[in-house]
Amino acid sequence: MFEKVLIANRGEIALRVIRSCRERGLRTVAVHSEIDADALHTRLADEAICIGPAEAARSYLHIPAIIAAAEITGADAVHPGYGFLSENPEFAETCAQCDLVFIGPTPEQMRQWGDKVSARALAKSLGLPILEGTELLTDVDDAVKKAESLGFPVLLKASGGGGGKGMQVLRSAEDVQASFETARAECLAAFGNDALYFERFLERPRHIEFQILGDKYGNIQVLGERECSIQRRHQKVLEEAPSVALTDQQRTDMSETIRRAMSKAGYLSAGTLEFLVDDRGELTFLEMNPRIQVEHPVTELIMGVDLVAEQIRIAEGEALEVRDQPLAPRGHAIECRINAEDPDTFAPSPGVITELHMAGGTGVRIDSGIYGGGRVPPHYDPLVAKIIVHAPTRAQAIAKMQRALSETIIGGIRTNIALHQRILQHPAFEEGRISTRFLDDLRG
Amino acid sequence: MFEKVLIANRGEIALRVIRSCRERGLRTVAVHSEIDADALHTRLADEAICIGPAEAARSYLHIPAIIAAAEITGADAVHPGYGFLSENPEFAETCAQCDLVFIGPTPEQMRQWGDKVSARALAKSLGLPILEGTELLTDVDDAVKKAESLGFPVLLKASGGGGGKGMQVLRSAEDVQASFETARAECLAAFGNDALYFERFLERPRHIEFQILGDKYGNIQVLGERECSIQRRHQKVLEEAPSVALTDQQRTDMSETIRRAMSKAGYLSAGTLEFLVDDRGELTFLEMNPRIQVEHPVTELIMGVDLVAEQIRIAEGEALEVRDQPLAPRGHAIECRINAEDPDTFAPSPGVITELHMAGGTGVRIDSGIYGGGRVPPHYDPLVAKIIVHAPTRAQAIAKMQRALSETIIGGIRTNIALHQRILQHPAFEEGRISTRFLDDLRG
Amino acid sequence: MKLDLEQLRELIRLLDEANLTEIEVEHDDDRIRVRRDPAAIVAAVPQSVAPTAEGAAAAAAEENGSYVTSPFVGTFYRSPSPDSDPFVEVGDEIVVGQVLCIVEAMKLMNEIEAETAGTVVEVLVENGKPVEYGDKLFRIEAT
Amino acid sequence: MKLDLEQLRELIRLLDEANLTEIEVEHDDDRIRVRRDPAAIVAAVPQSVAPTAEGAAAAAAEENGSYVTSPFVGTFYRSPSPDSDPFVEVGDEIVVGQVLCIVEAMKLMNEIEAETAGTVVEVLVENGKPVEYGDKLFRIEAT
Repeated sequence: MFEKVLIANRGEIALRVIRSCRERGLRTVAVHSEIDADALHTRLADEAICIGPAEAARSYLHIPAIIAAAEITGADAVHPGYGFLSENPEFAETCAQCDLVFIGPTPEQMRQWGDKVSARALAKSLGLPILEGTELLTDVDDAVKKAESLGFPVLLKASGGGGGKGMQVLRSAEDVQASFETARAECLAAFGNDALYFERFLERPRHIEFQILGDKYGNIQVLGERECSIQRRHQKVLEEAPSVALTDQQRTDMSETIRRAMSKAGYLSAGTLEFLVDDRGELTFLEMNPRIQVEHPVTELIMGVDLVAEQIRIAEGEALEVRDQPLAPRGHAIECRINAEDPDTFAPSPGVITELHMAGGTGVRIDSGIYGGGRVPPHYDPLVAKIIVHAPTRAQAIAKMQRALSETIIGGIRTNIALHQRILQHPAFEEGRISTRFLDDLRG
Repeated sequence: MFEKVLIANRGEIALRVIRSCRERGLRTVAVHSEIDADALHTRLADEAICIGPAEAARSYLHIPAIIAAAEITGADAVHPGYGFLSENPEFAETCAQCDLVFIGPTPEQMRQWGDKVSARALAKSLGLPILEGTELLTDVDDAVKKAESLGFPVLLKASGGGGGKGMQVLRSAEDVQASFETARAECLAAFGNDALYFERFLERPRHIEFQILGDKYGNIQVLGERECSIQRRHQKVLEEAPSVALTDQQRTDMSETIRRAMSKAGYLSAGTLEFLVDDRGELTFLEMNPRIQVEHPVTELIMGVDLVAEQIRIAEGEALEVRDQPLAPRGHAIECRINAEDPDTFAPSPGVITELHMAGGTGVRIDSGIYGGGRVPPHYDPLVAKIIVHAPTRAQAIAKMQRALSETIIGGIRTNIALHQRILQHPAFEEGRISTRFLDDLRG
Repeated sequence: MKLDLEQLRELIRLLDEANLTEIEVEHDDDRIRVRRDPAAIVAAVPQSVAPTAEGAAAAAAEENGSYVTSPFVGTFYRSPSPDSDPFVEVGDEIVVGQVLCIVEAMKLMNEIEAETAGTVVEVLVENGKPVEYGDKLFRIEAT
Repeated sequence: MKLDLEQLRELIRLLDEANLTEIEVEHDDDRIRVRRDPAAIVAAVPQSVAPTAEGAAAAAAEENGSYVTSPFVGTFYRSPSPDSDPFVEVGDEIVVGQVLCIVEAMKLMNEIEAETAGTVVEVLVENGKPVEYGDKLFRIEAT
């Protein structure tokens, strides 16, 4: 058992981790930048250490400061949350060298799954269905040849990229010739790595992901899927679980395929396998996220698990419960990410929260990083809160989320609540006819 | 189906009703006093009508103003919440005369159960176990005689009283002689009615209550019990469900006894039967509350029902689902009533909410009537919010509530959060050894 | 010059509530100052509306208008029946106790009477429209 | 002109709390002044934090000292090893670049150097205690 956990993050996820720690009787240490001296995670942890100025590079991303904070407070484990250092294998290694347990997968697993080309190869070798794609592209001629053999349209992707950065759809050999060198240069500048490859491009795919947990003893639990197709520029906006696109049989089959694959890989802690679903309902592996995800609460609500508590238990060396058959989802859950941003221009909207009422009542869960009277600094992710609802059916969950959004008051900053309202009242959303192009279609 | 419901209340319960209406697609009308022009229920209902000045007698208790508000907005039903006019049969009658559906029991039922002596007689005739007690007391000699035959100590109660007002423990004939006339005069002054009677006085009873629902077709559902022993001056402070004091057999038996009794009575809508439990675990009927109760959410969480939605369905004429056997409780729920009051002196603490963070995360439900930047006026009930948690076991629910309280920030007013923290960490509470004297013992 | 009377009234109310002698606000080229003679402040006067000196001058425009507000929630009628003439019209001189309108609630016709004499200078609600408690119905200028 | 009443109310609240007679705030082209008659202020003002001579003196001292703050999270050491003398003592004259202390983090001994010359007038952290980023370590008076 740990005694004290340092949370190397801020905002709603830092508070999320504090909650699971506190319910397990663990003490918590927050780290914070100077501008976050009055932030919620700073105020609510048992101890709080200022680790640097507002710039993330000198605070939340600064490994020595975080390790030193753990040292002076006597923390015995570190939870990285998502973003910041959560997928940084050097950080995980440094923790280990300093006798701190990193609550997450091993550094090797982070490396394996962090590089997209090696992740695809690994997934394929583990028996997961893969979207047709190519090896790394050597030069523009090689690129044209590989694109033609894969068949247009193709998606040009950076092996070291993430969050959709550096991706381009190419529809002809001319497109490839026109774009390849520029893309390579941009890619080098952005990721310090110019490795590019192609994937088959799906025009209107769904984005579906499966939540897994793995322990030190090779046990893997697959906790169903999340539907994450509602995205803007590859950033998820609204998620739900389960997905209307999967039949029960597909869910069962895919869960078993994933369980076998990840057992073989010996995956540790929480992770998410992302898939694209084409118009015939076929799932193909996209990537693996070796961390807790923003949208994990929808899974928690329908499966009745506390994923962060499970991460902690696993890191403490406990074994997962082995079940004869996977947990069945109960009801339907939807999450809306509330961002401090202009609903039309999507420009960030920092400020002081002058008025605040978060939705409440039956079946509503709030995971928030702000408080009335507090400040949203301009330096970090605009995600300020998540509203998550749980109801017996999808239609009831939609009605409940509409009700929850209608009663949410956040004064002093602008938010994307109106965008969520437009999504939820759209007939195509109501009927479950969605794809990753939904928001472009909505705005187009 | 209704189209528009007027909510004749304010604060958290008004918002609670708005929620269930909105999820059913019903429009809502808030009524408010002048000082509540910016209150949460005023802001969040679809329409809001100012019905009078701050004094409740001229606004929330003023029947003609509320009826007129329903008329000018075209509401077709009225939900009275709890308190204010919720147990006023004249209000229910006036609604009926004005073609407004009163969402609650019939005026006759409110009269039957509202008078405590007639309620006792009715309960007895319906086969419910009754705490030994007397008829009405005619004079001081009659009182002494009846007290002696019942056996000291006895509890002197006002037939028209409520909320513990006018109750006194008398331990000898001398006590009766010394107190009777004064009590009668006070009682007349307070309730306009000097009818007094005795009940057997239990030194350290538990207070347990059963939630029921009845429809127009004589169906009664019994939705388990709530443990409400944690009280201060007969005001509940913290409630939980289920009660550790009942065995499964007792729960099943008592549920069936109540179902039969209330079916015979033909009770309509939501109601609560309160019982005292003596040290041998025997339950005796105390009173019936013909309305939704403050603490209804603990039942909602463990039974998976929306009691306000059920009240609305019943008022619309729908039938309750008839089950072969009663719903089984799932997990354990606790509610803490957060009052705007000094935690030591219990003096009310109105003011402007300068900082606000309500607890969130898994298994936490908030039913609140305040918002950051809003005002708590001095004119009404000090209850500003309810924190309700749900977890698989009682121990986990206690840990979760402690975690929820620890993260709650309410600036600008004082609250009783510290009192709840003292209760939750008390060994006797943890072990479930509680009675209605718990808080006196804690403070004594 | 555009005079925002409502704003000025807010300031005077604040001056009263907080028991102040002066509030001055300057913004761009605008400046508002509300002042009161310290001697005029009595110990316990919540919501006193006794403007003096400069305050009185500023509030003067307001002062010769007062409002009749609705003491009930209900429906506003200007005449006793659909076919009859309105109780009062703009420009009418009215006396204390004169019926100005009806606010109907629960089928009862509540006659609203003038509490001050003066001239009706504005009718603020349309005939047949719903009114809330405290809604302004008429503006009356003292004569 | 846009009037921020909430702000005004804050000012009045401050006026009350601090038992003042006037607050004036000027910013760009905006100016706000709130005043109260001194005679109107009674003794029975709860939680008054009337600034006194002592408070003023303490604040003044602040003014002519500057602080060396910790650029790292870690453990503060006044001397290079447990047996050696502190790098500096109160009263020492220091020069730019002089080592004042060590902040240890991740087994690394980071020497903290003076960025200004002056006299050490206060050591604010005990030897061996943890420090956060930005914690004040020494107060230096310019010479």
